[in-house]
Amino acid sequence: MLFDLQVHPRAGWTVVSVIGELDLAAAPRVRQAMLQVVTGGPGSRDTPERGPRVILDLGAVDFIDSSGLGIVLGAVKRVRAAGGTLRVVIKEPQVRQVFALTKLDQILLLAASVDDAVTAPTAPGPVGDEPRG
Amino acid sequence: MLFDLQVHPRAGWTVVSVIGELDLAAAPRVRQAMLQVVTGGPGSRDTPERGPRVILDLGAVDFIDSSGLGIVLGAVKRVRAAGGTLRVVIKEPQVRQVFALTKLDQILLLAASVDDAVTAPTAPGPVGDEPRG
Amino acid sequence: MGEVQLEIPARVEYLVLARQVVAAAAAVEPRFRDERIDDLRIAVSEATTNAIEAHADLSRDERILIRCNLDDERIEVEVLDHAGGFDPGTAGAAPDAEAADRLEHERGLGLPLMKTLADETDISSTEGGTAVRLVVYTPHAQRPA
Amino acid sequence: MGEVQLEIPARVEYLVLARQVVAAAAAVEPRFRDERIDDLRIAVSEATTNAIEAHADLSRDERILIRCNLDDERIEVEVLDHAGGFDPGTAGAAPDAEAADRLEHERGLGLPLMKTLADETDISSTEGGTAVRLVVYTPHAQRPA
Ligand SMILES: Nc1ncnc2c1ncn2[C@@H]1O[C@H](COP(=O)(O)OP(=O)(O)O)[C@@H](O)[C@H]1O
Ligand SMILES: Nc1ncnc2c1ncn2[C@@H]1O[C@H](COP(=O)(O)OP(=O)(O)O)[C@@H](O)[C@H]1O
Repeated sequence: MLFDLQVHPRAGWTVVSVIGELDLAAAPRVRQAMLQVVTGGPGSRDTPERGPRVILDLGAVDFIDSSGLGIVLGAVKRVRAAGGTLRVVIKEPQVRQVFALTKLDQILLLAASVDDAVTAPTAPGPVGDEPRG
Repeated sequence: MLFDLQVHPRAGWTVVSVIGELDLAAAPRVRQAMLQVVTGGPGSRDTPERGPRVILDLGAVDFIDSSGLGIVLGAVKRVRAAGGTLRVVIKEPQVRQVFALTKLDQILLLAASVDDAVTAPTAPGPVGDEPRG
Repeated sequence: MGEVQLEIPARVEYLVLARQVVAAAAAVEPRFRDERIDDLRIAVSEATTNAIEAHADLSRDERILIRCNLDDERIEVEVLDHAGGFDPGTAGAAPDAEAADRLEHERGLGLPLMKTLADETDISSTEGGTAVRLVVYTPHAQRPA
Repeated sequence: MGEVQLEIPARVEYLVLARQVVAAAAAVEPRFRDERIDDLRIAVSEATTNAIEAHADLSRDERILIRCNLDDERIEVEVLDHAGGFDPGTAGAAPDAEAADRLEHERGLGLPLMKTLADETDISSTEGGTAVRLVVYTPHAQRPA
């Protein structure tokens, strides 16, 4: 249907790309994929010493609601607990708006593309998730 | 909304481009535009001696049902009655299927693009609408 | 699996909604191929168009009910109106016209197209309204003979 | 102008349908701008998600009714369920959290987001079920003070 998920490596990062609408119906698959990446199951490419470096690519997500945001929050927590770094790619205005309204844009590095996410400097601001790894 | 209509001249033809879903809701606007083109109102570019040469461009129509087909049939009749020529552009498989099921593909010159419609030779087959003008 | 019901005003602006709902309801079952969903969209559009036109003739502002019943073998859609009804036996006696006759049939294409595209079509009509039942099967379903 | 009703099974697969119907119903009125329709889609998604979750908790397979009422000033959407209800006064007391607290609120974002995006939100809930009423105004409508 209108939802798909792909995991692939990219320049030392694991990119989890979500396509479609990220709601309660899609949540379990994304949660499962993030869990695998963080715990080093198949799809994880991380060297143990620096923790997982993950890009959650929502560039092809054209709808997100609080169920989807819950997934993102859970992923941030899990990646940070493992000493890693999570960056999130966002393109659609609707998605950007929801991140702003819920202030998630203040605790996450949001990039406009996977390229930007890979090349972004490490500590973007006071509440960035970067200096944790 | 999901429907729009444009009329423009092109190499001696009047092109009526329909965008969106051609159903009973859209039918009146298309009927009106075709009527104007045929009776020489604004939007008509025809020289009286050879009758109207009209391309009904449904290349951006992604849905058509019998209400839309009724419009096409009415347009063919009116253009032929005025001694003119009508060609129809179709791209979407759903639209093509409906023209085939109702055998309209046998009485009309269907082209895959406005370019093709403009350059198509005059009498395409035994039941083409071409030799009437 | 599930039943979806949509109730709309008998007005042309809502045709697009009827088609969307049926297509989205069918898409819940991954076994329906896009072509069959397209067939169903057209058939439902025809039935709903007729219901809207029948209500317009009466100039009564009533409502149309569209009911989708989905299982893994088939989708069944019912379109119910409260207009004056008609005789399905005489109307839409498929103009399986020769190409030459085609031009004479500017109307009357709806019922034949609906019957061609759906795997099953039942129409029951009284003076109190009309119920059109359309069934489309999944590719691998065992159809009743 | 018109009322549209959609009834769906209380299952996550039908969330997308609820959003589509509300967006398409709002689009019938050309005065609604896309951003407001987006706001409404999210708010309706939140309300319907909660209704589905509430039914899942009961493991009862009941149905959710979504009613859209449209005029040229506003669209009103009601989401009605038959689950066990809750106390809207205590739930969703907006975690207007400082950024630092944000991580602690993996759930509970739904009601605050809904209230932020709709121009009006009323929730009435009993043990027999919950009704969430969401209103979004057209840009030029005179809102009640
Ligand atoms: N739901 C309905 N209620 C009343 N009459 C109907 C209904 N559906 C079809 N009809 C009648 O059957 C006729 C043929 O319908 P159809 O084949 O769809 O062609 P068209 O709608 O173009 O006339 C209609 O003109 C109408 O008189
Ligand atoms: N329709 C409903 N029926 C029963 N309980 C509800 C309903 N809507 C909301 N609630 C309760 O309110 C709580 C907060 O809802 P919400 O803010 O959407 O966050 P979340 O759904 O993530 O918990 C829910 O956990 C639930 O207990």
